[in-house]
Amino acid sequence: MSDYILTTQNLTKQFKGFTAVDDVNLQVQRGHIHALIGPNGAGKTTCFNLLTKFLVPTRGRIFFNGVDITGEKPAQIARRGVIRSFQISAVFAHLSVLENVRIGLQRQLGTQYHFWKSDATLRQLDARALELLGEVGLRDWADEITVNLPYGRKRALEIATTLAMEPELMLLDEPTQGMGHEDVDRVTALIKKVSVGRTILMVEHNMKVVATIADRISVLQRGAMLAEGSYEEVSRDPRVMQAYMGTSEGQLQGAH
Amino acid sequence: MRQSLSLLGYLALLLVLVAAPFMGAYPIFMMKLFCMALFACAFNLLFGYTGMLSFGHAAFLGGAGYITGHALKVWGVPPEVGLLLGTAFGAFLGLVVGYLAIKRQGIYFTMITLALAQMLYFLWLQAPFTGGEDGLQGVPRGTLLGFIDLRSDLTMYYVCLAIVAAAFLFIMRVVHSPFGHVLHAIKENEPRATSLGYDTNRFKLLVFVLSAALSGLAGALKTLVLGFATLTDVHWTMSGHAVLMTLVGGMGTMAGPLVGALVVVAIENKVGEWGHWMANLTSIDWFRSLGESVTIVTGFIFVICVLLFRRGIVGEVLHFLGRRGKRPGA
Amino acid sequence: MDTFFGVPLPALLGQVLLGLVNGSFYAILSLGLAIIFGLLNVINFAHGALFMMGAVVAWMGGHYLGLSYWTMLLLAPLVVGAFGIVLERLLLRWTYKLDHIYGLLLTLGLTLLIEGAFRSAYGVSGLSYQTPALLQGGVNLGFMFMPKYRAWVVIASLIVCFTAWYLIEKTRLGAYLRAGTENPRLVEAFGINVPLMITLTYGAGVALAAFAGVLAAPIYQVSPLMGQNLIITVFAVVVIGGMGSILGSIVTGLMLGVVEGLTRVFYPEASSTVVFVIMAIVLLIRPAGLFGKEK
Amino acid sequence: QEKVVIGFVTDMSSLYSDVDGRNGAVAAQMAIDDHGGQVLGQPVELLTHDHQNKADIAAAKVREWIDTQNAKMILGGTNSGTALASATVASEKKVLYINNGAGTSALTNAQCSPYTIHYAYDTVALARGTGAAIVAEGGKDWFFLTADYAFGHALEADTAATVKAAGGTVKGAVRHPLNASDFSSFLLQAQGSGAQILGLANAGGDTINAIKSANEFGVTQTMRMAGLLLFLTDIHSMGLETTQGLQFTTSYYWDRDDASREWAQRFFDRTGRMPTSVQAANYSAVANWLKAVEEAGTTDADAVNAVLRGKPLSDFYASGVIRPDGRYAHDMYLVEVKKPEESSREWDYLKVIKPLPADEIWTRQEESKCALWK
Amino acid sequence: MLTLVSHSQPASAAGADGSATMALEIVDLHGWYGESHVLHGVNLQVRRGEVVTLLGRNGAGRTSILRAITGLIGKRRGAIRINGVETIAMPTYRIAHLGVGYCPEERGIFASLTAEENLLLPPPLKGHGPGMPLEEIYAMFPNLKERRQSPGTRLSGGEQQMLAVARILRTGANILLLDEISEGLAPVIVQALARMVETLRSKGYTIVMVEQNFRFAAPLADRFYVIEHGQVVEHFLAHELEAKADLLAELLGV
Ligand SMILES: Nc1ncnc2c1ncn2[C@@H]1O[C@H](COP(=O)(O)OP(=O)(O)OP(=O)(O)O)[C@@H](O)[C@H]1O
Ligand SMILES: Nc1ncnc2c1ncn2[C@@H]1O[C@H](COP(=O)(O)OP(=O)(O)OP(=O)(O)O)[C@@H](O)[C@H]1O
Ligand SMILES: [Mg+2]
Ligand SMILES: [Mg+2]
Repeated sequence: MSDYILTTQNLTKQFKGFTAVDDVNLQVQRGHIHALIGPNGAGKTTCFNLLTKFLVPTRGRIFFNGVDITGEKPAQIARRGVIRSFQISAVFAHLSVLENVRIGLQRQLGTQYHFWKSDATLRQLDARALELLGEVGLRDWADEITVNLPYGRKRALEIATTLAMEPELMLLDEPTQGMGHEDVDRVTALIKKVSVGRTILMVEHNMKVVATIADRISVLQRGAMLAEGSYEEVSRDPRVMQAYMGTSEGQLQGAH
Repeated sequence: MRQSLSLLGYLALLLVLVAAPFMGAYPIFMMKLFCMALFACAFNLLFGYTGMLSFGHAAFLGGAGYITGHALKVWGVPPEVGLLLGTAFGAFLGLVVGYLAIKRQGIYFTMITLALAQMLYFLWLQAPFTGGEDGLQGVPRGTLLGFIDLRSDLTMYYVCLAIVAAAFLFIMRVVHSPFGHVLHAIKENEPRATSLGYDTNRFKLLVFVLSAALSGLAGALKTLVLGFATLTDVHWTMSGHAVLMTLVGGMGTMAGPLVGALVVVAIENKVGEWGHWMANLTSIDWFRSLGESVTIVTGFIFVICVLLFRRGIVGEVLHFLGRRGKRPGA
Repeated sequence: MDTFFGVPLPALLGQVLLGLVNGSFYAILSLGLAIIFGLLNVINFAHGALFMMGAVVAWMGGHYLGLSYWTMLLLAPLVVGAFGIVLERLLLRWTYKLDHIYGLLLTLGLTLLIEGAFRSAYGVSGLSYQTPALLQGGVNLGFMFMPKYRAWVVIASLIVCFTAWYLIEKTRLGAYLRAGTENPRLVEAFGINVPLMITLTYGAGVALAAFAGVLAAPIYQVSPLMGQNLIITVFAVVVIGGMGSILGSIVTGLMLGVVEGLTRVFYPEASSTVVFVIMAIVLLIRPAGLFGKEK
Repeated sequence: QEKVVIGFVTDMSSLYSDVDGRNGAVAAQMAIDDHGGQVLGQPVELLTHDHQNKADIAAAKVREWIDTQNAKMILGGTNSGTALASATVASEKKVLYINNGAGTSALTNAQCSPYTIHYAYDTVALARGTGAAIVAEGGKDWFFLTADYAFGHALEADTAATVKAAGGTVKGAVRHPLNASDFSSFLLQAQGSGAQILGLANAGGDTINAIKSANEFGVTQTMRMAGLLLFLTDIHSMGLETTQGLQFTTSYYWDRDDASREWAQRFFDRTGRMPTSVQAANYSAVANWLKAVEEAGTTDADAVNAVLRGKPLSDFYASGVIRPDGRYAHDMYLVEVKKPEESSREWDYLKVIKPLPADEIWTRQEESKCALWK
Repeated sequence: MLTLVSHSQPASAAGADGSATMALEIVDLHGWYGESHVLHGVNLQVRRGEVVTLLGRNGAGRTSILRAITGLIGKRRGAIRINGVETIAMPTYRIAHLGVGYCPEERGIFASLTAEENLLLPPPLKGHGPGMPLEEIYAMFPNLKERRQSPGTRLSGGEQQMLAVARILRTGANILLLDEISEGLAPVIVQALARMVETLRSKGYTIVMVEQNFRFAAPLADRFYVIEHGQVVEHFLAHELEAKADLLAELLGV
């Protein structure tokens, strides 16, 4: 059991009669980069929202490290070490890059409610923050106000902030969305790099990224699990080709 | 560097204020200004730094004023106890109103605070000890800590200055505390803050209570200084004043509410004179009636601020000074 | 025998009827707010001031032009609606891209401007407006005297509310509106002039407020400040109802009018606060409001 | 050149601006002009300020005028909160403060001061005048519609006491919140009481709305209405159709006698409106103060006070005497609103039913808590 | 970029002034969502009566191109000419009146409207011939007739998709932008849609399709554009499809 860091049982979410996530049994193995793919509207983001309790499941249960976390609040889940990023870039735009990461680090001090303390007490976190920024290649940008960063850098910052939480499990929603070639490659490499000692569950449309780094892939379609396996297995699955990859092998082979 | 520069600025301001009574400034006017400035700063802590627009802050200002006034006048408590009672009462009201209001966000939050404050207004009006329209009059200043006689305006002035300066430093500290950093994060992106493990509702409630307590202190001090507490301070237009002062000065800046308070209080007191001056200058007689049109002028400023100067005076200056500087707040 | 907590039942019925009158005003005003909020995402703080304008314009029509109540019942909403359109075109539209808060602040500023202007023109003690001859007097219902005019207010506002509901829920124009509330950009992509629609919607919402103002003119003091307190109560109504649906805001408005009316009988001291107390309770139990949709 | 400054702080933009306001300042200026524009050989200047009914603004302005403009007399207008606050400041600075328009009797009672003169009406006089006169006219059974806060409670209590003392009975009261706007429920309760007289212990918009509704619900057919705090401008705004038959107490009505008419006409020529009692009182107060200054030969408050207090005064506004507690105790009048057909022109609204002698209506010495009058 | 005109000019095309027969002409189009820059200089042209398909991987920017044409994208720059009329500065609703009908990827069915209200929502476009009559639409999609009184979003995904397509046929629009209309639909319906596209083509409609479903798109289109990273990277005619299979396999990641 401890092989799986995260499992769901019959996870279901309905919106007014419309089932966005349908009886999903997901198993994420510790240490894996696990990709969740599927057509638009398949329920990937909804799935993430359920896992982090931004939405309350209609049915089903969620286990993290074998503990049932279905009833917990978002902040509690975050404190357990399940940290997510957002599909639309989610940084604190008017904080400096360093401060962004520090917000992530700050909770470990346990002084988050201390309104009487000076923020000089936060300086002790700077070294670690810079280290994290270094990991994502943002060290030189530390004092910049975040709005001024190019888009790709913001996504990198988001990952750094997420790392600051020392997550056991990172949920990344389309980390390469809206990026140019170089950014995509950089972020892909970054994810690979930070995955050491962690588990990552990510939603990604870019098959090249998925192919390069994903250890395991789950394919959702219309809320339900369609297929699961390694990239090779999944990409050869005709149902997946049909539903997601857009064409079937046969067609293209016929064209050869 | 920048921070120390602005600290120097505040120090200079403090020196000027210490010397002000000897340079012909009116102690009472200045003290009222301090109280309003503190009120605006307290409001700004919530609106400017956490992004929550409360339209019920008059309830804390005026409510605390009544409690302090009653305690000083009827129970005969010393001023320091009166001020503490007022502050505590503000905090208590803040807890109740805040608890209800943070159940909704954005515009609903605003409407709820407004409605609850209006309810409290009716309660104050009906409560026998507030004196209704007459107000609670003749509140004695008493002797602070048993040896500082506050009856002299000058003594009161320095006590008031000390309290407001301390409160200002406190707000500054809150903004730049670990707590303040999380608040800023919540303002920027609440879902993201939640996903980083912060229980945002507790932060919002705590800052609401802090803001209400400080507003309460402002109200308590105002009653102590002026010797009366009236319905004006619990009416929703006073909440509107808090918004206006912050908006004019520049929300989310430390100095903004100070400047805003100066502008708004000055308008209230001087617009008539300016009107006469304008009338003499332009020989347009209409300006003479400006003194009777404070609400029109106020409304006009609101419109202009929203459409053209959303950053406010201080915000625009900071923006102009350092486009690539650190974030405003310094 | 036929008493309820010491109040005779028929009398109670009378009070319910009277409560409906106030409820009618709440209903029309919260309906207007809901329509405007739906499409513009603006909480129209100026609604109270525009309500006042309706009443004052009705008075002006009578005073300067000798126009009758009935003419003004039609004309005043048009005039005030046109004024609203100007406001929207010149000022309001610059706030759409900003946080909702700015719409509220802008309309608050407008409220102060409008009220101030009318105050300096007409003073504060009010303008007299007579009940139209046709509706003077009343009917004795046995248990109470029901002025004809009050009955007319209830009927007129029910008609207006129902018409608004019908227009929005059952017609093509209403379909544009509902669709526009859900996804204005897509509606625009179908070739509908959404900016114009927004302008007209604001005009219509404002006209509703003015209509309520004209209705109020013969029974309440017509003065520049008449909308000020009302609007805050209507805000509470809106929080209670949740602005989720057109029908919801109408029903909530009427219902709260009745509740308030009954409070006047059983515990008059609390009649000004009862709506706010209900709001607090609703917030505790159903934060999204009675008809509100969860986000 | 030296000048004598009079400061006039009142509500010019808010609830009471029609009763006093800008035209109140016109009246005060008329008094100065009639006095030749100067006193003791120095020009007289009138400063005005709108306090918006905010006590802190009023008090601050009074203080500023005294300190920086060397104001010699402060004339204060509505409302009670601003008046009490201004009076405190003025007496601290030993400058004469004359108020017209504040209702509270505290100015000359619990909070009396040698430097405060309450010149026009107060709520005690209104309540007693109306209460006693109407009972004497046969209106014995009363029901009160009371604004639910200190002011309303005081009006009700004073009137009820007078009614009972005069042999009437109080059948009940209903308390309505401020700005109730809809009075129908309350009126039905009043109607159910079977009382003859409906006493309106409220003010401004509430009174107007109550009267409008009373008409609408036919309450006026079974009950007579007594306004406890009404001004000419209220009648003007509601119209005679609505207000006919309403009785209330006033210190001045323009169409009372030749002297009042003569002055009112001059006021009308300047403002286009007939004066309210408060506006007339402004003129009278300033005129009498200027005379007293001439007589005292100085603007010093104590000297002027010595001349003013205790001396019988009489002019078109009223006749009476300023008592040691600062109250100008003068006659008042019970008036009734005319029927539309009785009115011959605009502003021809009231008929005087009877004068109310000063010694019957004001707070009496034995009731007073004023230390200056013991 | 590619030399489109010479490469794919059918015999019937006009000479120098291509725009006379151009239904749609896009030059160096850039587009942004907030700060994210998603279209990086797109160039493409569609002649009247042509069916063109945009291919590409997920997130390549195909939807964004359609949204840019209708003015729905956050910010756009470049040139977009519809029937020769420059529209880059036009408000969205005016663009529709040039004859553009847009069927969005997310379908855009309104929950507060019934199916029929949804269908009747887009107003007939002025200056264009009458659209498809209601009976004809119902004949084409009998399901819709059956469910016409249900709230729009209560329809099944497939029905919603039909509704979204049917909706723009009524208005008289003759340039149809169809985004992933076959997605999530049962094969029978996909076949029905394919027939519909055929019919529309024969009636002279100009159609720009975005498709994942290659099998669906392949036989319908006259020409293909391949989009990657917000740019046109490849472009070919229907008969070149087989020859390009290798390239396609690489570009589309399959
Ligand atoms: N709050 C909601 N209310 C109703 N329906 C919703 C809600 N959130 C999502 N949905 C629907 O649920 C389905 C799944 O949405 P989701 O955002 O999870 O898709 P996704 O797989 O992340 O797609 P994409 O790749 O486009 O991001 C969609 O049809 C969407 O419209
Ligand atoms: N509203 C939006 N805000 C921010 N980015 C967006 C938005 N919509 C799309 N994008 C991004 O723009 C890029 C292009 O998206 P687009 O929807 O045009 O792709 P597509 O080719 O239609 O792919 P598919 O439909 O298969 O996802 C993607 O990176 C996508 O994530
Ligand atoms: Mg998603
Ligand atoms: Mg797409």
